Amino acid sequence: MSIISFSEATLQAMIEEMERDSTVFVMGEDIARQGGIFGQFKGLPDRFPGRVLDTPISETAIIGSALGAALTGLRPVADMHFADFISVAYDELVNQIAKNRYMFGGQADIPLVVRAPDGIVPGAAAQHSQSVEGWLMNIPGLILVSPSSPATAKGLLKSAIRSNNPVIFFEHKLLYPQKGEVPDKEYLTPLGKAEVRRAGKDVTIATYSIMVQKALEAAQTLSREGIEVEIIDLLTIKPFDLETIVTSVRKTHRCIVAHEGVVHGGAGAEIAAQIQQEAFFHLDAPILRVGTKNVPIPFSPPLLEYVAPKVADIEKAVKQVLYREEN
Amino acid sequence: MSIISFSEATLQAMIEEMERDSTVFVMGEDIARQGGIFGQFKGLPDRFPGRVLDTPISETAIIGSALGAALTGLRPVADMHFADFISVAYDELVNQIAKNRYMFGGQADIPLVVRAPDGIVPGAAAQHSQSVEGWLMNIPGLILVSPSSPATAKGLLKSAIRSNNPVIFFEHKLLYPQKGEVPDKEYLTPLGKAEVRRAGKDVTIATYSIMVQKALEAAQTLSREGIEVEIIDLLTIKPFDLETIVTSVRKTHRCIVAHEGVVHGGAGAEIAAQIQQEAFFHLDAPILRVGTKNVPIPFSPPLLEYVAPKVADIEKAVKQVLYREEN
Amino acid sequence: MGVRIKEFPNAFLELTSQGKKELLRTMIRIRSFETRVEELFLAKRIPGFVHLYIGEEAIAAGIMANLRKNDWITSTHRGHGHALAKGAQMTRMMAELYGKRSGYCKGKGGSMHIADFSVGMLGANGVVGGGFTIAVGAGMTAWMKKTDQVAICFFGDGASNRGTFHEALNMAAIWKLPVLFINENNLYASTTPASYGVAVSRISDRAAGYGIDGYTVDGNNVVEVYNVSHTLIDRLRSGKGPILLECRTYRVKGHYVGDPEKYRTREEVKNQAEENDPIKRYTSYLLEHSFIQPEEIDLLWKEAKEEVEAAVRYAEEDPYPEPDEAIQDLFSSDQEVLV
Amino acid sequence: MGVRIKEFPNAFLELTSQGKKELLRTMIRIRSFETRVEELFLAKRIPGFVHLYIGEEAIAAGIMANLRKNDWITSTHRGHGHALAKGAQMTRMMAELYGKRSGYCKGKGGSMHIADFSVGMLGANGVVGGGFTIAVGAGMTAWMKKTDQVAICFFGDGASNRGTFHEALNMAAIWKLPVLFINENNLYASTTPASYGVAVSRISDRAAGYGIDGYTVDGNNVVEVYNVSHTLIDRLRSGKGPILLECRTYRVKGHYVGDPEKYRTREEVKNQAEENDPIKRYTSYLLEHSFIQPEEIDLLWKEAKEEVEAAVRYAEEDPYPEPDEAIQDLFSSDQEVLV
Ligand SMILES: Cc1ncc(C[n+]2csc(CCOP(=O)(O)OP(=O)(O)O)c2C)c(N)n1
Ligand SMILES: Cc1ncc(C[n+]2csc(CCOP(=O)(O)OP(=O)(O)O)c2C)c(N)n1
Ligand SMILES: [Mg+2]
Ligand SMILES: [Mg+2]
Repeated sequence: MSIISFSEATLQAMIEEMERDSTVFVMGEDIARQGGIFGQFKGLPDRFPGRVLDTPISETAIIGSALGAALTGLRPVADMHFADFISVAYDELVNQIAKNRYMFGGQADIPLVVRAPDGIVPGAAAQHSQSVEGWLMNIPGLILVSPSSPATAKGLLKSAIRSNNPVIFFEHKLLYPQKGEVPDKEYLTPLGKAEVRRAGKDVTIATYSIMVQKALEAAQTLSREGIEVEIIDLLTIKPFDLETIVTSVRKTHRCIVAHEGVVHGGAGAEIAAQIQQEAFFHLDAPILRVGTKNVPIPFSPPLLEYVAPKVADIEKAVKQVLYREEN
Repeated sequence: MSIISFSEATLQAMIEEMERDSTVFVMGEDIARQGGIFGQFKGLPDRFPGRVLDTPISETAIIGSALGAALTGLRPVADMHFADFISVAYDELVNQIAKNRYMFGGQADIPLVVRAPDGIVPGAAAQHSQSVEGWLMNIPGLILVSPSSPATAKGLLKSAIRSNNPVIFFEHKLLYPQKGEVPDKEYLTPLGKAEVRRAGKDVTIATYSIMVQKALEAAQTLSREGIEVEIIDLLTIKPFDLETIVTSVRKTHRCIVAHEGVVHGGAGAEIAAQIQQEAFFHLDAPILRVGTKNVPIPFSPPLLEYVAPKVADIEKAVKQVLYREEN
Repeated sequence: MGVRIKEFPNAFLELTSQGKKELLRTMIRIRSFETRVEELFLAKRIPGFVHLYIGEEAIAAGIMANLRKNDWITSTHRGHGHALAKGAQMTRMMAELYGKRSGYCKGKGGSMHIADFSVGMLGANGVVGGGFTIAVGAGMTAWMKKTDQVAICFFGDGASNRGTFHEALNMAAIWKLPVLFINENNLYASTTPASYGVAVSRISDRAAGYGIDGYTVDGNNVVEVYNVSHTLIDRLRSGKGPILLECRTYRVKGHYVGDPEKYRTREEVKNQAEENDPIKRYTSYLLEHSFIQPEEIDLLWKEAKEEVEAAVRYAEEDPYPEPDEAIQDLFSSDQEVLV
Repeated sequence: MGVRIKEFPNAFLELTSQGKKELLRTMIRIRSFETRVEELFLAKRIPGFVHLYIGEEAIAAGIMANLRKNDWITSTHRGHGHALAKGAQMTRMMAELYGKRSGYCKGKGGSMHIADFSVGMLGANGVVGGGFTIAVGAGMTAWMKKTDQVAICFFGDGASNRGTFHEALNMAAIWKLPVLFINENNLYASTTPASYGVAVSRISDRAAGYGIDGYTVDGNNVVEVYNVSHTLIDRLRSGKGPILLECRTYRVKGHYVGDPEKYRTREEVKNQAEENDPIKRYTSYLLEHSFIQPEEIDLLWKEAKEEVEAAVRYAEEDPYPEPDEAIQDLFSSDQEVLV
């Protein structure tokens, strides 16, 4: 095990996969000359000359050409700079990439990865703070992934690059500098499988990305009050690992879904809808969702604090499903 | 009352609102020279010279300029040709239009309507058949509307045009030629309010657009078997009228959400998630969702038949929540 | 109409007599296919929407005659001609139009989504302007793998107003990718005349925005299309970067089969169909120069008709896919588990 | 750098001595504001990201001197200079940068989202290239209401590669909308040199794709910017359609405050800051022609400094918004019920 940052973990994944397969390349805005705004591409251009490409500010062309390259023999990794700008290439993602294989009767695989730094950074405001997986939950043909730690970031990015299907890889901007243990030996983290981060008997918390940490924090406080939550780190948001969640809910009979994105129409809606369907008779309380309030992300600190999901919100929701509300 | 088609009903709404307010205008591809592919703009250009504009194939500019026009004193109605192409103007919708008012502290209203013909037409395949409200459920700042009949189409379109907020107006392509009664006197159908289309005590069906008809059809068959469903026509999908649904569920204790869009991550996910939260103790069965299977819309008739939601699917779901499955 | 371009040698004259005939054969095959498809659509044998390439055959024929099997093309909603000229089989195309099982897309695509990756035909596209960036990606593959393959992107006058046009041409230009952007300017985008919707009178002038060369040719003159694209494709292969080629043509049929066509006069259409038909023009030219005999021409039409009829029989007899095949093909088999 | 354009009269010379001073005042106010903002950001008084307009002041000053209050502008992520020149108040701008309650956006926007609709400043934009089509829409309003208002769209060299550029210019061109597209070519898009990312060496050449006029001026020469835009804005008001004007300039500071700037040499930046500073250049010019006295210049700097300090005090003292104001302002009050 080594202790490295999330950013370095993704860099290791890139290096290993680019060494392994010469058809893997990466393109995006401002990644080569300065190594990426979060340092996630530092040194990569020197190591792989001609395979780390700075692009113009043309997200549509970045994502669209990634499709063309994937169809003709390369394995592109396209960096979106900020996940918010997926909006600009939305047609390419949902009407081209997601549909290409199906629409053409399975003629070609589409081995491409879109890396999308997402999430709230204080002060980044409405157009640079979004978690946008909720924009893509309704799109058959896309795989959505969101690691929570250096170890999962590395293992999932490697799996994403090796996948012959299009993967959108969300990486929370605040996670980049965070450090954690990563195995020294090569490993892959499987797509589509959740991991139980904490065992507990009282309430299941299905979550992902940076919210895993908030859930773990909440768990500590709650534990002191005698409440033991089970935390499931989904890792893959679409298709998510319903089985692992339901197994847990069968035990806890209560469930919360927590993510940083806006609650209304967020990934949590689908997750909750499926859980209630699969585990209806095991539930002793409604499934509650924790996420950003239903407005764009505001700039000013007190406003942001008000709308963003907090550890306390998780604690509150847990108590609510346990009918232990204080007020 | 007069009997007119859905298409004519929207045309009447346009005429009345354009007569009432000289700042209302409409732009889109191929709407002026030939009256719109579904005849929904027939005669309008002659009636309002200079206020019905054919545009280039530039959806991004159509939606973006609608925002600019709305901010500076006009009330644009922008036609999307096919709802599928909302993808092309997604950034303008989600990062500009939806956020503008909030992000700038409420400085300006955004009175604009995007008309988006949606839904399955046999043979139109993956890129011309989508119901895309699921792409927009996660976007605070947008109002999503979807009428089910000529009368609601007219009343809602008028309300949408008068609204000072951005409204995406989905109109199912197969509804255009359908006829129905429309009041002769002027009227508005309120945004945000559902209508109960059929009273019933056994199962609540929350639905909208063309699926209202399929639900009504299913209701007939089911009624013969002694099952009385209550059908709620949402009309506004976001924000939807939770109260009306929950009132019904308190009575029926069972609920189905039906829409034509893809089930996974569709509007039904949010609707189901909220219902289970609000009406948990009233539910005797899990909420089931009926919609398109989780693939793009295929071309060939038997394939389409297999993936699209049918009357029989609604009947089956109703029986499932009543635990009266045959198999 | 169209600009005669002096710098292009008359490559056509170097073609064998067989090569000269092949150009005609391709055009006749497309015309015969499309004419029959129109009938079949009107007879309700083919569902969905159909956009015919009638009157524009010289472009696909002239360009594709200069391509290799492993070169790539991206196509449009009006893609039958591109597919046929690139080497797709009529049988499997017709089966796809019918929504049958051995269609190119196993019935999942239909007319607007025909693709044959095995001959480098990367797909028709229901999204106007959806092909630009895909072609750029194919060009990237040639560039990064250092092959001399080229990518050809077909697009309409209407499509030239999509933002994707701009981003694609800029990106191809900065990396000098081997992409030839072929504008099929048939003067209309559905009901909208190019003279109204396209701010510039020659679409090839848009090349100036990317520091690349742009040319306009008479797209109904297959010899000119062949000659010019011959030179341009050679230039692409030598790594000189992307080029924009506008081919002026005319859509003789409605935008789609069933179009009421209120936006233009019958006379305009009739004149074009009579005076500017690319097959008539090429046929006269070939006869004039004795490059072909009248009987050979008749034979080409006869063979094409037979091929089309065989394709129709094939499609008629081919079974529909099984309903539950509808949930296949979304994901690569290595992850079918993820569906 | 920059192309001298003969056809433009020297409108500047017709300016009153006050007018000539106003240009300088605007530049000095922007510079003073930005310099202070940089300090405040580094001192962590201002959260978020900040993109400074230092070195590019001549463009905003020169253009805006030709505008009326009811003309519109759309801005970029680098929008402070545009806002100030269009007439926004320094106090409310500074309050917004602080996230305070009387900021222009009540603290919801911050630096990247400053807007002042009351003076026609339709907003900075965090999405590069997001302003093109908004400006077109404003132009549509003038066109449809038959007023002689104009819309000015500011955008960077990097933004000129967005598809929105293309769609907006084409649409403005076909309807002859009164929109002036001002390219602020500061040679870099974040870390990416324009010489790499923009396929054409003069961005104004992109005008050729839309059949409109394109010009390039020295954007650090406020007199030239003023003169040329004076004529162009007159042309817009007379209904002759959109124009593209490229102003060559240089971003003296990092892309954002804190940028490590590894993509260029310190020398390059130093040379530019010394030799090509628009304020220095204009000051010398004014002094040379005795259009201004040295004391007046000192006074302008002094006044600007005072204004900035007053704004800082205002912002510091202004309260933060109440937390629950965070759920206001999404919808127009007629439908607050819908939130
Ligand atoms: C993005 C998008 N917008 C609109 C349409 C609807 N549409 C289909 S074909 C067409 C006209 C295309 O014109 P052009 O590019 O000139 O090609 P042509 O049909 O003339 O071959 C339109 C508007 C579409 N399919 N995709
Ligand atoms: C659509 C989009 N892509 C990428 C970014 C990230 N970004 C912010 S500013 C910038 C560079 C902009 O360059 P330019 O247009 O030249 O303006 P300048 O910063 O030089 O004033 C980039 C890439 C963004 N904000 N929006
Ligand atoms: Mg055309
Ligand atoms: Mg720049």
